[in-house]
Amino acid sequence: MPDRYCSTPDVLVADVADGSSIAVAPDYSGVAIAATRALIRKQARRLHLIAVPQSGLQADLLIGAGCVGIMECAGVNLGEFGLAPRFTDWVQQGRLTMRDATCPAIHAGLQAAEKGVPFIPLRGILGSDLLNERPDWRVIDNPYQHDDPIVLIPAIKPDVALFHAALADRAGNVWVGIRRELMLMAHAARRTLVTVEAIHDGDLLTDPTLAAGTIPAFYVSRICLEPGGMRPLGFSPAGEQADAPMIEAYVAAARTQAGFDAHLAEWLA
Amino acid sequence: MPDRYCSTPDVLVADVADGSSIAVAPDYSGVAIAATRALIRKQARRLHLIAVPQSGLQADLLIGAGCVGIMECAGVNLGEFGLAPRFTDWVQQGRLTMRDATCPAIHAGLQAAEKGVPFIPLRGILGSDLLNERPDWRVIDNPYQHDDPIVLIPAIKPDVALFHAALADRAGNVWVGIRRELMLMAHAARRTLVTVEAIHDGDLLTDPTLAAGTIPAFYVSRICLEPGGMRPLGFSPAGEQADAPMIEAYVAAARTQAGFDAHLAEWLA
Amino acid sequence: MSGVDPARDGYTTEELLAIVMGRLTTGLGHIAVGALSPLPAAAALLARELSPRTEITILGSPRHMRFTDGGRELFDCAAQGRLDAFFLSGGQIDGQANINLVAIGDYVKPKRRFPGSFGSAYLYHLVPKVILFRQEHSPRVFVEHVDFVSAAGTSPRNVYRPGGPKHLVTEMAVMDFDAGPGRFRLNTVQPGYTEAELRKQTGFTYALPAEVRTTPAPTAEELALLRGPVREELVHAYPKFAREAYLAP
Amino acid sequence: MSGVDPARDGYTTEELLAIVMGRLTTGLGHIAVGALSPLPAAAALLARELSPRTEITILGSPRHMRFTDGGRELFDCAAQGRLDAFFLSGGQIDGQANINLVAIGDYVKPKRRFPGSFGSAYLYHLVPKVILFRQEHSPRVFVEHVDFVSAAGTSPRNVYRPGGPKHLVTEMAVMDFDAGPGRFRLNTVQPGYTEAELRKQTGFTYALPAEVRTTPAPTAEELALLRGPVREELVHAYPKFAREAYLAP
Repeated sequence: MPDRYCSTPDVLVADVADGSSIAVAPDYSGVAIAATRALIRKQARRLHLIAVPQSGLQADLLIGAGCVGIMECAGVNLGEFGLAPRFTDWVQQGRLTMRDATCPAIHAGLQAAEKGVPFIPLRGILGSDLLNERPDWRVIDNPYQHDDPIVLIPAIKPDVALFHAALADRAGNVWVGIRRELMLMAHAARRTLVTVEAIHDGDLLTDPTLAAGTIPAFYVSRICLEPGGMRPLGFSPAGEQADAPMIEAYVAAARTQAGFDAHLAEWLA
Repeated sequence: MPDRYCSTPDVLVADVADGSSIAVAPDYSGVAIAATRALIRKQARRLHLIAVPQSGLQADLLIGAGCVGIMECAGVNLGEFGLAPRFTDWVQQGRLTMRDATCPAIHAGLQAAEKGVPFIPLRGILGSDLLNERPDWRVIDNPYQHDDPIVLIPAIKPDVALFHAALADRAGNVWVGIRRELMLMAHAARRTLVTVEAIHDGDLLTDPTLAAGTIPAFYVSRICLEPGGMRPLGFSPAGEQADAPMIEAYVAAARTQAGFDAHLAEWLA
Repeated sequence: MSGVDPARDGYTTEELLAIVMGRLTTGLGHIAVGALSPLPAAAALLARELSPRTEITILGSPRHMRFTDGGRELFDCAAQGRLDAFFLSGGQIDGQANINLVAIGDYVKPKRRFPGSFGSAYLYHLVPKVILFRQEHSPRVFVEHVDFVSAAGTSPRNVYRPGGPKHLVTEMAVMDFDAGPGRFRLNTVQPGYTEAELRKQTGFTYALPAEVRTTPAPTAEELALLRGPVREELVHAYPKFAREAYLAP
Repeated sequence: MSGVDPARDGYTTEELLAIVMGRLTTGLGHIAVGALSPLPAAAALLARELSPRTEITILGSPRHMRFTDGGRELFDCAAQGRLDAFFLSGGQIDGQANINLVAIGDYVKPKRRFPGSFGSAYLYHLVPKVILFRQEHSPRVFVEHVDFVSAAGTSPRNVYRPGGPKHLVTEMAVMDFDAGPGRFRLNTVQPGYTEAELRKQTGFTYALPAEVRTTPAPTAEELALLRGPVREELVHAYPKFAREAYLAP
């Protein structure tokens, strides 16, 4: 295998510097939980976590473990399992710098980075207090129409895109299927780190059906084969359901920081 | 089959009104030549042809047949077969209103329409005489950086997107594989008309590999099963090569308008 | 949550709310439902049963998503005008239909933090028929002014806004929103409630119709659809909810 | 076009040009070639043979395209800084490295219409190493000022421009472009030509090196690669060209 393959998630994230901005996937897409554990193990600090556009367990784990300095997102919760306890607690204690967004603004910011342009305009948003908290979102007059204010979203260029995908081939191409937000993240980010369920024999790009859902290798920095790398979250391409008892146990434990710490220690062991 | 299926390319394009803007695919993608013949047969007039981002035989046929009023493109030629003779002649006679562009500007304009925003900024272009001929391309100061001029490209929202694709299923989903410019066209256009090589049994969207290259039916207005609908151009998803002798015969005939007219009459018969 | 309300005649509050929202969206072209919205999802599924040409999208349910262009496609779709209805909720909702999904108290160190605005700040402006839904009807939720405007109920005239709030559905009432005066007007009170009770539980003032009517009870057909095909589909989107909380057995 | 030039020692002009451009791009990360550019494509394939970590993209050749995001991806890639070299040509090229791919004469009713600007107006600004290539070296092509600027050779200081022209390769010369003064400087004359002949065929003035040298002739290794693996690959991208016009048999 070429040298972009890593033996463990710990090697995969070894170079992620404190203070890096990291784009991560939403729970319905490809969340790299095993790699998240590796970030916690290496005691990453002051991460600027960018949820694309929302996060759940992954953000809650990183926040509770003290890895996150800035949380940029359209929302954080645990889906059917309710509020994200550490996120909620840390924000309420004023321990987390929030950069609240709305879903399409995060997609648009990444698209601006993908296109190498400084901003992309977006409809809506006007009148929202989000504009007060996001001085980087500017309101200009649409040059194409008289008296038509419109919001500009600046490019979001993450240092790292981190996600879990179904397949990679030996050349380093990564198959994400319809989960195109993962491709967008890879296009926009400086470096892309991926855990995968399985290795595909052959070239993903020479099969015309697989190619349609493939991120070409030249966007991908490192890959780690890590089957189940999304557990306890579900992974729909693999038909895997979320491990509900495990998430419920997490929610119960993480109600307090002490409970979270104990749960995490056990989980990392 | 549901009612979006048409029996012939003539039915497919029957509703295309004179003066419509029509986005068409480049020769390396999915060019609907059979449907182009149908447009010529119905004597379409004053079309605003938008090449995404360039065109070849299709534009030359429509121009020579008198169907085109405005030609918006980054370029028109016949690839390895040289200049597009009717395009060249009509422009040199001042009979065609040109709206010259550069490839990424056409993609960006369609992306702006896809996002429902009035414009998208684009790097480059400054200093090009294209800006003189495109008053709709505005130069503004980047609000995020002092003294940084940048070009704005307004949204391109075609009345019609017209192309040829490999597969459609009975629900009206259309598979385009890696030819995502076709998907972009469908997202951006008001109506989308498609000819396809073959009908796929089953639902393209329930197969996770095929879904990754599929345009969902709700973007697709009409479909016509027309195997070889791209001939004499090649169609790489079907492994079909361009019919070189036929194109060479076209080039030879179309050197003059009279030669073109005779060739066309024979070809339409 | 799952029992038949004794004040009602053979249906639960959840069933009533799903049916009311289904009625409000029947006949539309494309109805989308955000993640974590089981009752709106049931409503959309019901609307599809009642008007088979209706397309529905339920975020987070692979079976009910026809998107192939990543997370942005729903939002692009809305801006293209290809989405007719969406459901939004709020930790707080005020009399001008502003919704708060962010926080109570100070933004930087709030008394209470909610998950976040998600797509609300955008979809509220672009989807023609937005239905506000919050089951709990209390002065804690329905306030005079929200602490944080995630998405604004109304906009100045010069703001491009093809969409906006049209109705509010709660366990106590169905209201209509009139963007002109920027104010809710009572449509019906839910069976079992009076307008006086409603007023007490609502922290903002609203306009009254000439005569206060009660929401028509679910029909046998509506209930049969909800308990049959809708429930069967909902299991794919909300297994936990459909199992534990949704309907009378 | 396909014979061995009698003035040259066992190689064709086409082979020389492909090898010269291959040398100029060897060792780069990602070289892209537009459609209808068989000699630049041969050059990129040669550069990959000489530096195996080099990625190449040949537009229009499915075998040499690793893109999966549609026609826009090449351009997005360039703006992301993931493209190191590209080749451009022109119906006219002037002394400030402006290129004209649109028309000679009036824009609305030109004396001669070319196909169009394609990606030039954009890639010329964003790709660090743009190599201008035009086989024909005549005053008809190399003019003092182009009639229409498809893409500008230089930009004012305040214009964001990580890329631009670096070299010009023709059948008569290899020139370097110096963005400072905005002027070409002769690097080498091609074997068989003198600087005096070159000057007569060039409609703009250019700077001269201290000593006028001749381009080193292709090595045996370069020719072997070009005639072996490069030719084999090129057939996939340019069947007609590789068959009819490319190399000595």
